[in-house]
Amino acid sequence: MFEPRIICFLCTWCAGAGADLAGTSRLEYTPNGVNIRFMCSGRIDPEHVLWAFGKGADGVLIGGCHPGDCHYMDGNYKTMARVALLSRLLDDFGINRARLRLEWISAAEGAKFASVMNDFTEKLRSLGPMKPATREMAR
Amino acid sequence: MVKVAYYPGCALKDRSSHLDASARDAAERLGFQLDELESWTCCGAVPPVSRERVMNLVASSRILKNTRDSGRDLLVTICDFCYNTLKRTNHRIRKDEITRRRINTYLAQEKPERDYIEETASPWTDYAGEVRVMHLMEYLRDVTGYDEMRKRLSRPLEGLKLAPYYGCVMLRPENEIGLDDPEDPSIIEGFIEALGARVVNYPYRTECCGSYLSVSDPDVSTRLSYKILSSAAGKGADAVILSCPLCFHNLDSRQEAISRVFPGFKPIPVFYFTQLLSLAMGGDRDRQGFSRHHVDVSGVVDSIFAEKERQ
Amino acid sequence: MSKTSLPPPENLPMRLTRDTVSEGFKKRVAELSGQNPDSCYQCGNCSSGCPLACEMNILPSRMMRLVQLGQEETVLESGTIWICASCFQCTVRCPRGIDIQSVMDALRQIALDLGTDHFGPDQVTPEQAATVPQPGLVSLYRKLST
Amino acid sequence: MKRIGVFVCHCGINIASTVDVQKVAEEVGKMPGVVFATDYIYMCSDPGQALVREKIREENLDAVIVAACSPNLHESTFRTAAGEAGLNPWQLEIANIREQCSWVHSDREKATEKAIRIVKAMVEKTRLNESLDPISVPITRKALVIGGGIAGIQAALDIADAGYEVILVEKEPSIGGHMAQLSETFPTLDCSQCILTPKMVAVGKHGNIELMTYSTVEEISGYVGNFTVKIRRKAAYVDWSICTGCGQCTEVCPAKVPSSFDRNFSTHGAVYVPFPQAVPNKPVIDREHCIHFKTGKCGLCEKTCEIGAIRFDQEDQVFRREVGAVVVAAGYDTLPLSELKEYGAGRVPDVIDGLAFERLLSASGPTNGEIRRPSDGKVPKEVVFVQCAGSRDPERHKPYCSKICCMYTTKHALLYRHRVHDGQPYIFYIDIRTGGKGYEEFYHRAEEDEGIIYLRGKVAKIFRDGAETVVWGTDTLTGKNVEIRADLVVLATAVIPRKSTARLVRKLHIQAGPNGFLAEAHPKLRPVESINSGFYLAGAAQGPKDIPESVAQAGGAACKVISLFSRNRLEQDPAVAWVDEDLCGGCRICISVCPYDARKFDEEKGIAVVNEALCEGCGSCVAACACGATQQKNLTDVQIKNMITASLGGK
Repeated sequence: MFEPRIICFLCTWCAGAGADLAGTSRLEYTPNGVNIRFMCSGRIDPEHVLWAFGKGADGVLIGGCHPGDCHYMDGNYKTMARVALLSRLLDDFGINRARLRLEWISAAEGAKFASVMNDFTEKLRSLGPMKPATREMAR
Repeated sequence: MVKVAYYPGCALKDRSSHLDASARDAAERLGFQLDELESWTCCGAVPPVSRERVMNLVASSRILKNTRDSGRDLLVTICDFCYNTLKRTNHRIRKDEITRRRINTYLAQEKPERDYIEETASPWTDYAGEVRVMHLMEYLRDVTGYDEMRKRLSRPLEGLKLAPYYGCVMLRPENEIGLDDPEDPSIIEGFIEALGARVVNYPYRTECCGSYLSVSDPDVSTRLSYKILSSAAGKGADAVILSCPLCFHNLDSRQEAISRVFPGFKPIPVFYFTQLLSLAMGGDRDRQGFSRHHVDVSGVVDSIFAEKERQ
Repeated sequence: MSKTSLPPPENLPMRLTRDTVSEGFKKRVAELSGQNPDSCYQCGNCSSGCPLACEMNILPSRMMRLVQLGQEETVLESGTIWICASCFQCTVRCPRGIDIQSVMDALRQIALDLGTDHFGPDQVTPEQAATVPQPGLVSLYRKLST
Repeated sequence: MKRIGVFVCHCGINIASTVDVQKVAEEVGKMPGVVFATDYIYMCSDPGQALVREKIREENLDAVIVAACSPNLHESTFRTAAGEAGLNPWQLEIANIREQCSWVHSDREKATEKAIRIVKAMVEKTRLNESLDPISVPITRKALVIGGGIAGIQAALDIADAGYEVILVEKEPSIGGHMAQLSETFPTLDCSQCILTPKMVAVGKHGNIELMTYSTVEEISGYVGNFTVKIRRKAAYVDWSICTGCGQCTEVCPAKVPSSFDRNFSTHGAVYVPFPQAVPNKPVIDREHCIHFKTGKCGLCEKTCEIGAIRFDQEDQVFRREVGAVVVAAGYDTLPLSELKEYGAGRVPDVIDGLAFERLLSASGPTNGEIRRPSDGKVPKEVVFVQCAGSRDPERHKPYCSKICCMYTTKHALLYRHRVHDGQPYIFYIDIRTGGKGYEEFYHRAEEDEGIIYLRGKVAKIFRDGAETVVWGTDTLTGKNVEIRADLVVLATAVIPRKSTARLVRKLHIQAGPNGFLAEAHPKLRPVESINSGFYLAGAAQGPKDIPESVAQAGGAACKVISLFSRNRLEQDPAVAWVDEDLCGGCRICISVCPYDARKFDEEKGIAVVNEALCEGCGSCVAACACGATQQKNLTDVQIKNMITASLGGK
């Protein structure tokens, strides 16, 4: 069975803390993702996402705080704007925009993080691996 | 004239057919027609809609599927039992993937054997809960609108004090029915005011009348009905109004037994909501089947007609 | 006076084993009703709100306790499951969200499967058969036929 | 090439049970630059930390990676240990292979493979890590306490007694919170006013405490040690600087306003003092109910006031204060009766809640301590107390236990018996929870000596039938239902967070848990701190608790603030942004993006510059920078790309 590779960009205060809570609550989810820890989702540069796709990722999950909760006031609003633009860019590259997923996850939503990981892995399995041509475009 | 798909259900076509007649009459006066389904079967009746035995959902699923296949997305019923069963079956089909798949495999076995290709027959697709099930009172409240209804009264029931009786299956379980708040409902209160009558508040409006126990344990039903009726009468109600044929049977036909057992009890007339609606819309008092009532209603009906003459 | 057998004592203690408290009867009730009896914390809300409780020898909350401990005989012999009128007050008010009506339903079906015959069509008087609306009869019989 | 050491922790079985720690150490050991790799049973233990120090010296390591639990737990522990061995703390990184790997996967092979990729990513990051020194920042040694209940009062007094200035902000006209509404307090039954009023007076008179009542926090900015807060004081329409608190105006005012302090059992004028022992004991004018504001007439209070303290033209005022720490003690509320439809939804007059019964019991209450029922003022002889009214009800109301009701209801029943000797209290309960010191003895006495009947069962319905209030309950111990025609019903309604707390959480950017209570940094080890540094929690705003616990928590929070203020400078995390002067084209995008205005435009050099003291290290500017001129220390774009490549198993 196709096992998609996922790169997660989680902010420390909310989504990262939510992922940790999924751990302390022993909620099982798919092992396909590796998390790169950021202080804020506002730090994530579209370039990092394209780099991930270029280097073999089948899906990128960006996790930030719910609007209004950001520890740094409005980092997540910037992320929201950047992901919206980036998704259109992915279409131009021929990369299915469903491969980039933005989720707001609070420090209390361990269960939500686990279900997002399971659901995202499932969707990527149905999408199948990325075609080498589009991966080249991302690079 | 707007046509609304209508599922009468067995009781309304037989023992309580007079209630069906009054419903059709009232609807016409309100500008829509209760268009009975061409082919329908028993709804399976409450209560054993248990999870594992998906079989007993098939009866009501077949009705829902026929409604959708005949091109209609709304189905109205006036019996609480049918409403409860149809609504819960629909809810389960929408919510539970496994139930939806198993139901449709059962229904698929009833695909008519056709040796010729029929262009008109719509393609056989699984039923996924597309139809919206509504109680007639819900339709009057949400579609026609109580204010609209109030305006079209030709014989408002001024001065009549009515005690609303909900029973059980019209409201509960609320997460699958979702008609009104089970602890503090207001749909019948709104209906009464829309008829121009006055609402009588009493605490037993959502307590059980004994339902099918009146057949196996009549005394139990007598006791329960007494509590409900004496509380309503005690609060000054002229009559009780309800929308379930079985509650109607219990609260109406039990009153002789109640009077024998509880000497202080004064019989109180019981009306089906369509009867009062039909009268208020100017319906004919002889076509409401009042003769079949155990408790004589002529006193109240006379007061309604008397009201008309004085204006 | 050499008795060969003795009547059982008035109040035998419940013989609990791993099977009674998790497998067998209790599992069957859970499957049939789709509910988890163990989520009941015995608050008693279903009993205090039940309109038929005054007619029952065992209250609904105590029935749930007996199901939790797998006491099949006591449960199936009680009149409670037949007096229950499926009015859903318990289901609506249970703070743990247990559909207690479905549990009672499942118990009736297990009793019927074991051949208990609570109320048959032969016991319906002609007058009742003529006047009681069909949903009343069907749901009563339903206790017989599934 | 940097000499890197990797330490993989078993964490007992927490990691080792699903991740093959030896294999991880072995695989990572093969990477170029990794000169030492091992696994150990408990890295965070003293021997574990000693191992790190020893290996740093032995292998003279330039960087260390500890693959263990989440960095939130022991990043500071290990960085201190590295520092002690002479390695710059910021050369040490944590790889989270527990919360985000071993605990959430069961397939051993896949979990091990993922753990290897996590640690490899960290190795790639540390290759380019710089040695950093903490940025030291001055601290404003002044604290802000939000909420004037017993928790806020205690915290303010403790901080002020330690010699630091405190601003206590309370949105009601007087401090005292819900404790001021209580009659006596369990388990010792000492009068609530007698033990609270001295503390309130102490707050009012304390030289170090600036008391701002009838005020709310409007906005807060800055960071730990350097907060700027805007406080809005609502117009009281009375000039408190000259008002002597004589109370003449409150007597002449014709308006009748239901007193929220007395749970609407009594009324006061539009100009009022909430309760006799109020601190400050000065009136405010309630604009909505004041006849002068509504019709322009009246003005009786103005005429009566000899010193002319009434100011109808007074405006709201907004004050700016600099503070170093914030204690949030916003208190609690109770579930409104209207939510409990099964118990009459607040429409049955003789069904009241616990706080209302406190007012009936209170000597300074609407009935001067006599128990009289709201409907007709009669003395109730049959009183039913209903526990868990909304609590322990995940399906329809609140899933949690509100902790204090078993005790205060037992107190209510006991005090009721002392006032109405021939009255009969019944308590419907699910479990009586008496965990505090002296609590069980108090409950035992109530049951044994005071003739209080405890009925084990939840009440299903309460309704009015004519003049009587009917309660349908059950007694699961006898297996029989219970019906009581009660004269009075007291509901122990669920403790819930105040609506204002949700707004506060938004303004302060702190976290709240699933039920709306403030989220502590760690439930067991850091209960009085928020995860956001500089914010401390005390009292029921963090979760239902009784007075002893609130006071203890307030002391704890105060102690945290005092320890923060004990240092003369604060060490700020050095992972901040910096600008490469050669690359920066002066486009100023980064300046507009920074939420902390930590970036200024240097006119001469024509480039952007970073104020390291203000930069919080969020990194938004780095992502916004078009030409990569600005980077974040130890999280540069190159490092991130290398981590991604390593995580995907590439070279």
